[in-house]
Amino acid sequence: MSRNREAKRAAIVLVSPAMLLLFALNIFPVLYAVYISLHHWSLASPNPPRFAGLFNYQELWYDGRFSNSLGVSATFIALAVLIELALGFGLAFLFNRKLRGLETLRKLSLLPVMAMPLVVGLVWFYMLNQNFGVTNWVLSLFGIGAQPFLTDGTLAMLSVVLADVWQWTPFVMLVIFAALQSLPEYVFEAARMDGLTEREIFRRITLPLLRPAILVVLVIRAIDAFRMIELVFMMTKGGPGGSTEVLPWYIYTTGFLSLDLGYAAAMAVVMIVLVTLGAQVFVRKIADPGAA
Amino acid sequence: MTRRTSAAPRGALTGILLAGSILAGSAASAEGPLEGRSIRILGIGDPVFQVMQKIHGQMEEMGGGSIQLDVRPFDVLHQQVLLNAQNDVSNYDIIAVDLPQFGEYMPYLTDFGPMIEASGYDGSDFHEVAWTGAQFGGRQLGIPLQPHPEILAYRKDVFEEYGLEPPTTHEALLHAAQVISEKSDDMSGVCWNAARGTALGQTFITVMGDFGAAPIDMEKQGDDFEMGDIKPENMHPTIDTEAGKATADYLLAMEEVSPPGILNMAWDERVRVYANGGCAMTYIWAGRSAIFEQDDQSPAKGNTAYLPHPSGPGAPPRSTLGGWYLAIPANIDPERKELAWEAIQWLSSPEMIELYTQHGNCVSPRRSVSQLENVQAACPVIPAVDRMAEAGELAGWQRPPVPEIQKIVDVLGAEMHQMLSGDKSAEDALESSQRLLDREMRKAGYY
Amino acid sequence: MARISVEGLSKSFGAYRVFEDLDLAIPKGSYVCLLGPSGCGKSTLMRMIAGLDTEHGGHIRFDGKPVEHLTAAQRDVGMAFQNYALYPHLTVEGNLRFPMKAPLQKGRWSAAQMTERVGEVADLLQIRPLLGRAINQLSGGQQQRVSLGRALVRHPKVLLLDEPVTHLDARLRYAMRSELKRIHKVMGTTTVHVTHDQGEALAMADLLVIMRGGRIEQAAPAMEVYSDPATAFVAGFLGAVPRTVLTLPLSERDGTAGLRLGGQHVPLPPALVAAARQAGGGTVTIALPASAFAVDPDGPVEGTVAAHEMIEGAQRLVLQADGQRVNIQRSETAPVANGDRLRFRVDASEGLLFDAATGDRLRPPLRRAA
Amino acid sequence: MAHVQIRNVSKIYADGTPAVTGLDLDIAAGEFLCVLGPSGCGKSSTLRMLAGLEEVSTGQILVDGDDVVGRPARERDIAMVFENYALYPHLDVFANIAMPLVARRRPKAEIRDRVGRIAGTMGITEHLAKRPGKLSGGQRQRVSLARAMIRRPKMFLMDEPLGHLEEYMRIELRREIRALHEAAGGTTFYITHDQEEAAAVSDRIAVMSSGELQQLGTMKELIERPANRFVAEFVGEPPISIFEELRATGTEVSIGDWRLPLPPGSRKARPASAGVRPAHFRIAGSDMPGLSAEARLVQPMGESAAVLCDTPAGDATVIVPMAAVPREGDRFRLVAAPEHVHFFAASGRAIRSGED
Repeated sequence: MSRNREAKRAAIVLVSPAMLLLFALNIFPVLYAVYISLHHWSLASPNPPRFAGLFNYQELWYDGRFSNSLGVSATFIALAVLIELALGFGLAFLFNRKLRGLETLRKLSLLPVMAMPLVVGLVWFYMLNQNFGVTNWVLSLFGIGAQPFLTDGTLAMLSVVLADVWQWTPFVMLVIFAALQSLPEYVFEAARMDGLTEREIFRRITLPLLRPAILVVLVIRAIDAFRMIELVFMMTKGGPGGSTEVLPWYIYTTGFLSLDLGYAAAMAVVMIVLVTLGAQVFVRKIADPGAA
Repeated sequence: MTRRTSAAPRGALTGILLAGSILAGSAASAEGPLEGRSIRILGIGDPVFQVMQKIHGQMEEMGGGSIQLDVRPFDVLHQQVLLNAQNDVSNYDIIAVDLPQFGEYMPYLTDFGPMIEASGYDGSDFHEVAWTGAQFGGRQLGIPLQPHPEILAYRKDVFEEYGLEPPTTHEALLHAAQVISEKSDDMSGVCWNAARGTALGQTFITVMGDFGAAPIDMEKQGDDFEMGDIKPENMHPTIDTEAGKATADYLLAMEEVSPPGILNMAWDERVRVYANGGCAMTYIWAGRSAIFEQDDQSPAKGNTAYLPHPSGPGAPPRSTLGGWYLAIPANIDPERKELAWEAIQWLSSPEMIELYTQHGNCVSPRRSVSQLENVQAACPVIPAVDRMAEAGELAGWQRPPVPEIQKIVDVLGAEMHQMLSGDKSAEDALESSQRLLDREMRKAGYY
Repeated sequence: MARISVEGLSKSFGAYRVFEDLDLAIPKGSYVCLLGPSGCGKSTLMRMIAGLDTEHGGHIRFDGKPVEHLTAAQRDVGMAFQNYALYPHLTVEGNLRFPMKAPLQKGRWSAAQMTERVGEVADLLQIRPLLGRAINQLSGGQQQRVSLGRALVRHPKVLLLDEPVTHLDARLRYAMRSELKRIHKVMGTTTVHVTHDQGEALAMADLLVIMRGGRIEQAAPAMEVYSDPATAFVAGFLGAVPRTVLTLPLSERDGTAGLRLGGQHVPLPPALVAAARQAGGGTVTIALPASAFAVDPDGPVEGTVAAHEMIEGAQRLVLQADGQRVNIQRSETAPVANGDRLRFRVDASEGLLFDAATGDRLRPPLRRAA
Repeated sequence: MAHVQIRNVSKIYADGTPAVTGLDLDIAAGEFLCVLGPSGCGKSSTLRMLAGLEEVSTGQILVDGDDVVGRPARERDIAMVFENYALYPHLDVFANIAMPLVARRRPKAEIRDRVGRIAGTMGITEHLAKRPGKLSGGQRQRVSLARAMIRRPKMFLMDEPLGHLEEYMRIELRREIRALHEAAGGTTFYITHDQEEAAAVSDRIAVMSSGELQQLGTMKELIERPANRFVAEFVGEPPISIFEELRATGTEVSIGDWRLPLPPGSRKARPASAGVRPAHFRIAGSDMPGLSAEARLVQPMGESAAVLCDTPAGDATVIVPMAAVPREGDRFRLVAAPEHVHFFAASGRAIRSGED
């Protein structure tokens, strides 16, 4: 019995550094962001920070640029994640066939994931650039005129989505592929014996069994896409107009260029809240597979 | 088309500016101004510091000590300087300051006055406007390193071909641009900073200067404005004004005669498109002209003439002066102050300025250097800028040295881009810029 | 070699109590089988003896010394796992050497001694030709031997075997059982063997421990457990054709005490009558061997065939009678089908009586002691 | 109910490993056929070829005269029970059982009705709303059986359905499987490695080894007239005692110090080994003719015990009633009636009288 108590004490001793670290690295910065967001705090201003209450949050309510950036972020997440999921799914099924050569192809397909997002953004910026871009040159070979990939509102959004899709589809593919590989073969055999057609097997067996993996990849990708800033930074700076100004980029310009820390922090806090809420919904779905 | 794409890799290389790099090395000898000591510099990814990175080894040998050069992108540098100012003792001996930033940094910088006096330093070799640009409240806060104006570069050969006059006014520029856009297959009229954010924001302010107006309500002083003493009541934004409207209209007019993708074009890219023959004119920070002047492949090399910013109706030509100064943080370790001063004297010495021009930095703040033959050969822009300086065509008030300057730039950069993208009318963009900035100034407590 | 005593052992997983106040004494050098249906706690008990699970109440002693504070490694126990748990990246020899290289063994074995000991164990288990092989090149039986060798190699005080022959086919299982007993005779190591195969337990155990629901139903020499079960559960658990266990009301007819089955009176032999009298509540549980029942068209009781099968020339029948299941074996192979109604005779003379409520054995009172 | 004929079927895997070689097997309509064999003997491959889960390399599989080779599983009208249950983990028990009917687009009401009935039969009604993960092994296999039984397929395939269950559960379920087979009247192909189970459920047993059929017959035939040494050794518990060193002299053969007349069939093939089942040995006094033996290990089995003995011819096992169990170390002789001594040629084939 004393062993029990000892073990518990040992556990506390062993866990506390990790908890402290967690607090220092995770919780403290968030609390600090909340603290800053409650102040008029501009590095550019000679005035010292002063308490502002919820002023910064009220401002958000009237800030058209903020609501625009929320909408842009939502569009970006929806487009990027859905396309990545669809493509990743297809690729995973393709690679799941045991065909010669596919293994190498699958490994190669992972390269984009390893690239730095900033570099990806740069590469796509130059590929789609109207003056230097290879894309328009290729199009011209087919007699298609130059397209304003980065300077037309819709095209610019699609271009950024394209770069994100290019980089992250392999990751989605990998997760789905791993999940597919770990599905028990015998369940599919049982389904064949039960008389299901291949399409029914996909709909009734494969898809539901992949659900946890799909949800996980959705959460990871959605949160990641929400935080995406590099592609916009390299490719459009949020333009044209504000059509690719995602929330993180607005936060960045506010915090790092205009140095209005209080206001940027308020936006960041809103963003943390949105991410946390969104993740909660998903986590619950994962934890309770019954809620189909 | 194919010729243009060939420039992509080079563009890509210079594009990776964001990642800061730190260079440090050991001194090869203890002879030279550094006398075996180590100097810590916080710089910017602009040509002059890029040159320093390029010839770092050579410089350490010349300096006789080690040079720790910390090169940051603009916004990171900005933040870094402000954060460093909060420290008890500065982490840097020397920092790079952009001309419009002096207003913001004023409290954090050391006055060079006493040091200049004690060492008998002679600043008269520097251009008057460059030297005095760093004077605030009777204090000399920086030593010019790379002060240069945003000017207009144009292709002499092309203008001759189409029988066009040098574009000294907006009207002339638009006309020439239109002619060239129409007559030439591959060449557009004019390249400029229309990319969203800082690039476009600064363009708006400098173009507004072409109409003799500043973005905030400063005191007039002849054709120019009083910058040394900006009071809170001067902080009212003056965007939604006649000058603002004229500016917006001019930007919209320019958009028509610009190369494709203009809405995403900024800084280096405009110069590169010009260098490749993609446009006949470009707005350019003078120092960047090395991009084509020192490139044997460029059709613009040797065929370029320089003019101050073309002016709007009823205003004299005024090119916006900007660029980088060396300054000493106020919180420097007192024991290192002398070293910092000696290093700055060395870094801004005629020999070093000359050296920079030979490696891709076409700026000379010193008359003596400007007159050197090899300097003029490598950088034809230098004598041109010198002439503008003599003619009093350079000014810094377009970007007033107030802490909120970046906010002004940011708001304009976002709003005007909406206008250029067709999302908003000029009136709406001006109105909302005015409103947002007014709110900003109130928030900051000026009025 | 060690004597193991388990005293007042209790264990819960959350709200679920595995044991409460469990006592067991394992003599030095004995071969003990823990037998019971899954969930009876046999594996948990073994893991506690091994020191793999130390969160429990009560005491475990080796040779009288408490071992609760000792880790699995410190207890000097060798264990062979059901799934072999061999190190797939090592050869057979590497697996056998591994326990001797463990930190606690440091300095005890010189390189030469290790080689010698590996050789001895390999000879004992007849796996010397396999020493250089990789684990995945071995058959199940061979892996089993290596696993056993690894458990034995450092002369542990106690050898723990978790279902050691379960995965083998009949022939190998028989060979391995004999082998295990031979090794036990040679080594004399106190051995605890967990199994759910009652044939195996019966064949191998010096001391057979029957467990159910976290309780020890009986711990005694194997044949004693078989022939003299202490509880109704044990009575119906062991044997190729397990005893039929019926809970029946007591009845009286013509002055003889008996039980009622299917409306019929089954007389009890005099030896059991006294025992039956101790039962309260008028019902009693009786366990009867298959030989107690015989299919007879004139038999008093009728039952419905619930299952039938042919094994080794004998027909085994399960009859549903009076809501209870009766196991019958007969050598004639008259065809039957489920649902057929058959009459049978009952002879209670070899019956064993148990308390209907507690399942405890009811024995005739010893007059002298009374 | 279908008559299934396996005609010269072989299965060779892509890497060249043969799994089944030239298999001929006739399964009568309504028959319960067990395949018994060690792992890797080809029994699972055979079952999977029947199911249509694996391709047939060569040969034919006729179901009521139709060659079904090449037809997908779902067109073969076969139900299967897997060793690992193969339940759909994401569906509840009801949906699991209903799946074969759902696949055939039966009306909802009919599905509800039939699932309800089969669940009642299998005693799992109370678990219908649970997921398989919440059930014990026995319950899961009941669900799996219910799923197979919910329709009347031409054939039931069962791949070690009780392999993962505990002994008492195995006994209970094997009886139910047999009862269900009788009630459903299907043809059942059942794989197991447990011979008692095979004996208990099947009509006939096919013993396979190395991809080939060794013998087909009832358990009694396998025990009493094994076709070869493999069958003799594989079937029977405790296993048959095999003696490898025989000395034949004239019309006699010696197993250790035990002299026996040579079997009549040995004119064609000389016996290379002999075997006696433990149940067929008797213990005799040491002055009697027989194999001298010393009891080494007594393994009680309840009413009797298996006694492992050392003999001059190697190990031998004898089954002795508990009352007459010798003590370890006792010496005696082992004897068996000549008809209970099985002789095998060097090829392993059994040598029998009447085969000359």
